Amino acid sequence: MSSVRDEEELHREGAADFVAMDIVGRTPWQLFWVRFRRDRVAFVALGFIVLLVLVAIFAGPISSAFGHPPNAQYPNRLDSFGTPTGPSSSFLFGVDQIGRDVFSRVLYGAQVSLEVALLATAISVGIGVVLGMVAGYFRGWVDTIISRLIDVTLAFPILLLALGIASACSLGNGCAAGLIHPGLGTVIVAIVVINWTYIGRIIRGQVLSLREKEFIEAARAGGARSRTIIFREILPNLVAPIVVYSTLIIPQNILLEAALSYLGVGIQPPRASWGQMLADATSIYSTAWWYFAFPGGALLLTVLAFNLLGDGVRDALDPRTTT
Amino acid sequence: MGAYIVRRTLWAILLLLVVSFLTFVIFNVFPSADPAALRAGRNATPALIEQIRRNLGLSKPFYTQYWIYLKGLLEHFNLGYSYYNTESVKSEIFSRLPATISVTVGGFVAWMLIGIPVGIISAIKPRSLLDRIMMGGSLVAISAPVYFLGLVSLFLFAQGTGVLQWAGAAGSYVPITQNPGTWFNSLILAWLTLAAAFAAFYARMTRGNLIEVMHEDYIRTARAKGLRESVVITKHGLRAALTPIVTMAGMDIGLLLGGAILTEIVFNIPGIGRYAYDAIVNADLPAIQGTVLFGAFFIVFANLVVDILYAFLDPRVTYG
Amino acid sequence: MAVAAERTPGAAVDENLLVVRDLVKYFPIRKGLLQREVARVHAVDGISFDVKRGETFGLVGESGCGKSTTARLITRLLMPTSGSVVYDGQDISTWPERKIRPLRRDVQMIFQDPYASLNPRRSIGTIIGEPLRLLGIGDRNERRTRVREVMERVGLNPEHFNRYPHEFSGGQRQRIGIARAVVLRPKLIVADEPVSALDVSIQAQVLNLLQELRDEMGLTLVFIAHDLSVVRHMCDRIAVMYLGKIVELASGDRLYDHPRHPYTGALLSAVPAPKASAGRGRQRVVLQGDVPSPVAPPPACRFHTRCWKAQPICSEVEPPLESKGPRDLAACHFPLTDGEVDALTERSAE
Amino acid sequence: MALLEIEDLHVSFKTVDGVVHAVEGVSLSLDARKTLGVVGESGSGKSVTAQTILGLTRFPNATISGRILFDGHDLLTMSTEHLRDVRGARIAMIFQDPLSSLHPFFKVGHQIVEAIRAHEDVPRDLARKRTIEALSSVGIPSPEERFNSFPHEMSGGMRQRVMIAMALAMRPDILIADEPTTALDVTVQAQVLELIQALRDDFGTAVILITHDLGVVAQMADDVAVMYAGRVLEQTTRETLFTEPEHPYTWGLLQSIPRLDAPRTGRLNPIAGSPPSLINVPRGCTFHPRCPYAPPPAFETEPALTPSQPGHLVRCHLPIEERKRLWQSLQNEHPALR
Amino acid sequence: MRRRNAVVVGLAAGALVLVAAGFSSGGKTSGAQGKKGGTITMLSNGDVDHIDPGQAYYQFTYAITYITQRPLLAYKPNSVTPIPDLAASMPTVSANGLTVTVHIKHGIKFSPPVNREVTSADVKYAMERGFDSAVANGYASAYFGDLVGAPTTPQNKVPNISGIQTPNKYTIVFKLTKPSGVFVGALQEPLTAPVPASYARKYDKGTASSYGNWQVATGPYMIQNNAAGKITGYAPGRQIVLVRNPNWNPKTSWRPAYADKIVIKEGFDPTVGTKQILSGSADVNGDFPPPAAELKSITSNSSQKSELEFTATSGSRYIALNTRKPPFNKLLVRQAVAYVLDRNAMRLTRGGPIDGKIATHFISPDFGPVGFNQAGGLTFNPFPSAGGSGDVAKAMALMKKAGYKSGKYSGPQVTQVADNSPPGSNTAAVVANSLAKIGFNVKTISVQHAAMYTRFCNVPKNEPNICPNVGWLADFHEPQTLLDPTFNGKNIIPTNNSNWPLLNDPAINKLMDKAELELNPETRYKEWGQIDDMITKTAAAIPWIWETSPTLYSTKVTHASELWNGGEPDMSFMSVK
Repeated sequence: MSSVRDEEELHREGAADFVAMDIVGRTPWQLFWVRFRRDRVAFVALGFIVLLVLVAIFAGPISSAFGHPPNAQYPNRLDSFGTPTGPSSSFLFGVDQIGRDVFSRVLYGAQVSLEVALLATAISVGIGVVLGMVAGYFRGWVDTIISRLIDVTLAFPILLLALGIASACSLGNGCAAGLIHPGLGTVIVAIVVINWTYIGRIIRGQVLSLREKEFIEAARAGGARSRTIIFREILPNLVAPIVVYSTLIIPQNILLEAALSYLGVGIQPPRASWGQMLADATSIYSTAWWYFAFPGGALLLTVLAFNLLGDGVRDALDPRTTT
Repeated sequence: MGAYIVRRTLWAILLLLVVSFLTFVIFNVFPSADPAALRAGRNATPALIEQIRRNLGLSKPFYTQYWIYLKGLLEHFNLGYSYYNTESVKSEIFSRLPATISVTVGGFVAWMLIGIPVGIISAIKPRSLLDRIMMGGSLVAISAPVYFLGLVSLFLFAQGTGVLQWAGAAGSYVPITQNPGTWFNSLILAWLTLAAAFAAFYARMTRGNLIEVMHEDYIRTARAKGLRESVVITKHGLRAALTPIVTMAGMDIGLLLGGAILTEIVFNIPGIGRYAYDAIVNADLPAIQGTVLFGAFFIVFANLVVDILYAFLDPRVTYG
Repeated sequence: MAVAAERTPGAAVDENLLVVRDLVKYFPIRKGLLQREVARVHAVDGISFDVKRGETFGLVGESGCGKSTTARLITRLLMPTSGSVVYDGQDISTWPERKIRPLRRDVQMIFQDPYASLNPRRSIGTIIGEPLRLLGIGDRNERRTRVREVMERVGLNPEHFNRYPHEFSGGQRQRIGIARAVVLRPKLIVADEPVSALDVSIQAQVLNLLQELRDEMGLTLVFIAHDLSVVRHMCDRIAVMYLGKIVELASGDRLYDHPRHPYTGALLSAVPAPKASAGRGRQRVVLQGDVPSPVAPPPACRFHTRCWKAQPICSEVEPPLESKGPRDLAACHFPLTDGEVDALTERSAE
Repeated sequence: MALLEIEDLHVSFKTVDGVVHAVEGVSLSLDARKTLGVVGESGSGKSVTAQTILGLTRFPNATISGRILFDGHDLLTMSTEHLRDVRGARIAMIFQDPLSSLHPFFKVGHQIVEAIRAHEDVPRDLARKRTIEALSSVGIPSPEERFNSFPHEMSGGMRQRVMIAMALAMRPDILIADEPTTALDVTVQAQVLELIQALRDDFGTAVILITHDLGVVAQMADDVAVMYAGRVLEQTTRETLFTEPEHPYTWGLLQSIPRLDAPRTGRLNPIAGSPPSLINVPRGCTFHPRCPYAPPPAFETEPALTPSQPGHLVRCHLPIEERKRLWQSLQNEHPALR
Repeated sequence: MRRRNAVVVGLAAGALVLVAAGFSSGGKTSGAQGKKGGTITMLSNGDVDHIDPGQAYYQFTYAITYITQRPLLAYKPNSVTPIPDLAASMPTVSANGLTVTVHIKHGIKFSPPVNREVTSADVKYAMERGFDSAVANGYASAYFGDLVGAPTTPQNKVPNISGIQTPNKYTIVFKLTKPSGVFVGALQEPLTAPVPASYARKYDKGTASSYGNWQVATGPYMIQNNAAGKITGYAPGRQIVLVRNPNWNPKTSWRPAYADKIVIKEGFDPTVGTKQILSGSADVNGDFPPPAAELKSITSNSSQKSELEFTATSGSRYIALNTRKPPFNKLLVRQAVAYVLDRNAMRLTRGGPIDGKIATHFISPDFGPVGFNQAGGLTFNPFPSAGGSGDVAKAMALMKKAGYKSGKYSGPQVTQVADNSPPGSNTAAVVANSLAKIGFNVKTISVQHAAMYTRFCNVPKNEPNICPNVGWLADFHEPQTLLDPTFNGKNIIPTNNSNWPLLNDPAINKLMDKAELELNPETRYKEWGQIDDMITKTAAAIPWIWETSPTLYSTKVTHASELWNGGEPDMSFMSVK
């Protein structure tokens, strides 16, 4: 079989033989960076995320410069009915229902979102990658077990499952013999239990197709053991999908954390979390718009930025995507 | 094909059994409130609580409890009785199903009607201004959590509380049998809110698929044989581009029929999602078990239906 | 460079480096929840041949005939269902992977697809040097030197050591694949369709390179292709495969001048010659229909469903692969006569 | 007057990496009932040329200039709506990969019926009848049953027959076959080529045959154009091309192929180097970096496609005599070229 | 408190009321003469706890139970004095306090499908089934456990209690093992409402009674049912439909029962519900108070203001300090906490002054002469501070006295377990903030409301240092029902404990044991008032609010009366204008 392809197609794919010779000495990562930098929107999103990270890190100094400590209460900012007052020069985003500075709490909420996003993503990706690779590479009964496990997990109504795990583990000493503590730990566990399956499935599929690639046969023909093949041949090829799907599930994880906190089983008070602020705001939304608008807006922007970044990363890593 | 359906159905049943078992394990190992104490009331003695614990079978080993539960389920399709108010979980779920179906199906119609046309329009002129606006907007919609959108829409539009007083009866569900007009009014915001992220996602999917399909060789063939461009797009392009979307739609609606938890909570809709949430908060194991199983049933069933449907939509899929 | 003389002088040396006997490979088709085996693909269904030291042995056939599976069986990338693969006097057909590994030094493979056979995430220096590293040959610097030498030899710029496969054209990539195969100075190379993905002008370069390396290194080469002219150009002896069976095995020239199996005749006849008189004055045999499915191959002679000379016996008794003339083996009840061959091929028509 | 006249066709595509000059100044003509072979390696622009005839390269990033005259009309300037009447009905096309070229979700019969009804207002059952006839005429056994088959249920050869049936159902004036046998095995290739020949002879359809296989050209074509890097380097009759080729690239191609019809040789004579990037085409003669005979002018200026004798166009700076002499000596060296 | 308090209670929208009983402080009952007919629509956020009157133990449920069932005694609106309902006259108590005799009215009939006259045996059965764990009444053993022959261990069938005797169809005699100050008061509990034994027995079989879904009524209204008796008017969590009981005879009842139909719509967001009542599409709020923001706008609108009424509730909210664990095993430390607590800020988490007075002890103003006044009324305030905002200086002085030199706590972190939803979560946050002023680092574990009790605060061995979200309302107007379960050392039990501070003060215990047996009301109320003060001074539990419960009426209904227990309106006294 010959693989003569028509020129138009080759060029649409952006990596034609003819073109390749003009580009010299670039590693795949350099290529990625060149492409990524062209995507202005993704670049702005990256900027926003960097800013957000800085805000989260320096939430303390910022809030003491422009606001008040996140857990300090200012009952005199509540009227005699206990309803909060709106934005003012000393409380930029107004106060919440017990007189805390919404501005500071939004800043501190960024910490939670980012921590969860990064930790939960890292752990679920880690588990997903390992199990996906094991299943895809060794196939057989290992694959059967892992795949069925994924099937079962996906057969659960996921939010209910997360809610159940989180509410079960949000009891005093946590669950699993105290290994999982209420709050951040619980949220992360709930997210990981659900999310590893997506990564696992994708990685498994990738490995299944990669292991049929001739370069794997070539490695085996060269005398490579399974370990070598997995780590030196397959893993480098998974980096791109791992990065892409990590950036895509980060925003999902942020949303899931917020949803769990919204439902009251997430981050433990008095830590500020955007989801919990939204939940608290629900009962007074018609009078205290600032209380849902600011945390909600922050959540929306953050998720949006991660989504945009994810799109940009995906496009840059996989030039064939059509978005 | 028949054998395939049988096999898949058996697998679906097995899955549900596993799900029910795992639910049982999870909520038995990590119960959040003591159901016997809940049931016993404020002034009850510890002895009464123990007695109730025995009556509810809570003192038996959990596998025995599970076996009893399973027997009831298989023999009488009995999902048990709530620890919380001793109501039949099955009848509770079924009586809430209309509300959930109202939200879900309405949302589904809304997101399909919005998402797919938007996707097609975007795909026809990729990178045009319209495309960019629609895709940018869709990303915003995807990024907005439903409870935030819900609050914003209530704040802006709900009659009584909203700035614009547009959607009446929002926040108070009225069954369609009672008054279709009010039913519609009470759900319109919930539909749109629920549909927003889905519509956006479907728009992006449709657009991506269609653009990809339009680069396929068979589209070139369709053009080469002299078909109108409109036919090429709507018949040859969409037929292939929408097939995977049908699959997704089936799965999504299956997932939501088990309860659109967040939407039902934000808009106070007495559906299964809300019931499930309340059940978890009340540590009402039979209700949790029932709703999880019910949700899982829809997920598994939707998967099954979608797989079979796919055989009709995509002739390349063979089942044996 | 390593040559055959490396062997211990005087030791009794088998003329055959590779002896394949009754080699069978079935791939199960599994279905359902329990992954029951419902059918099997008869990819290779009992083939036997020998490869002599230093010769180039060709395997030719159309897609799905089992030639690539055969390649993977003799390099033991696949485990045969039954039959034996005797390499240098040792039956390696049932060796576990661990035991096979040292053998990789001697037996190497070149792959068809220059895109898929190179790991896109690794620089070509590491790709070519990987077999050295795996077998623990030399230290880092020695390996690097050797890789550069090999790169130079196959016509790659050693400066490109740190570049990635996507920066190379198809022909260059195939050179990388060849460099990887020869860097260990193996005795046997199995080349599976090494040029079929290349343009004609590049194909010739690669074929020449392979020939040169073979001669320099005293390689034994198993060369697999669907293109008859390429196989003939490269090989000393050629086996023609059809649906998992060898239907004819002969020396290159005899096979082309005196095909005995009707399938060989049909193949030869189907190739249009690049000359003005192409197709004129010969009686082309155009086979009817398609190759049957290897899941349920026809009984007895597998070619009988498409053979214009088929008789009832062809669907009842499987013809053995036996001598139909000096040094020619063919599996046919009714081998082609010289007269028929003359009508089929252009050479004789001229 | 020729049936189809391509004049000075230029096609380029804007890509992220730069402008790809896929076709540069190609002029070809096709006479009725004749077969024009266009031969070249990948990236030579042969497929783009073919697809441009039917306006299939009208992408947003494409720039197309020149003229393609068919039946007195310029296909390049024709609106897509008018071009639609030409597509399929007057000029039909078949492609390299018959599996991906047929819509996987529609029955093959339906896909042909659709083609017929796109041009002629015929009732469905009549279109069906014609479809079955067409399927039958391309040698598909039991066409009534096959009408209802999906593409994936057929073998590669059968699919290509379906494509041909679809192309010929409208009795077009021209059939463009773009690498019709590349994806097929050699025995199936023989079947398909024979079929195209038979149909050409029966219906008098002119054929443009795009291929990289000189053997296929030799068997099928009346006239041959050799393309390289978006340009036609040599164009003549089949007879002349194989007996008196004048372009070093053609020589190179002929020398590169191992021959079945000649005794084995030790080594092949490949063309050195690789084809150029279409984004950055070499100055002067595009082939000069790979040409062993390139005279100094070839480094600077691109030669024009000029007749060396009637009906034989060559794009080369070498003097005609020199070319003849070189070809002679090549033939002496390599008997296979004779 | 009539909430099946501790345990049930809502989760969702934050404004769920746990409130209960009390003397209507407003007392501006109108509607002496209402119009017959029409439909009243009540809105609620949550659902009833149990539809079975024998299981019900939640003030919101009682609002329905009292108009569908007739216990022996009941309260008229705005009264803390029980009067006969099913009973023909007030019970007579023998001099030794061991025999209580009640006569019941003639001619009271069960609703369809039973349709027969109510007899004393029906009351006996109703009370006995409360001891069956298939019914598992929450208060049966607490109030009726002193009956002769009352089971001391849970029963798996309806027991025969020898202490309930029915000498004739219309007389019921209770024999007690010891005198009880609360027994007569307890006869107003819905458990005394008759249940037809022969009809109900089949539903009481098994591990959980299903009588609730087949119940028959004796009151003016009944839950809509079908011919077979199956309840059709109850869709849990969504709706309860009450229709007239055709067998109800107005002559036997003091309830006017103006409306023809009462619909309770459930699952309402408090804000939305409030708007609907204001707009007239519903008539009155059920289990939720209008949210603070709404109250704010209503009270500032002169026409709407008059549609709002406030009722005091019969108890207080307090924070419980675990007296068994350091540091709150020290009196001085607890008293420091009592000083530093910003009760004003805590009250703001529930709506500010409109939600009630800052509590200074436990018996609420709702009790008035039956304990509140005796405890010192509004003037008894052992831990005063300006505006109730806490006195940090005093607190620090006490801490110094307790041995913390800086005046600030320096020991290990203390833990509190709180609701994970407002307002409880907010209250807890304020508590943590207050305690921080004297050096406490409070770790808050947030859990669901129910779990807070059943897993933590009600289980002494799991109990944290602080349970900030507890409270207790009286079941009826006897201070014993408020103070005894919650502070008597003998009532500390390993599970379902409601003595949250784990207070076991011999002096207090002794006085309580004495007061329980006291039949003379005057002496009894004085003793309980004294007990209240003693408990307050231990600062083992620190009360911070005597809540009032706001009820909002639509303009379409008469300004109806509030129910005796201060929670919900008595719909049998409301009429459509």
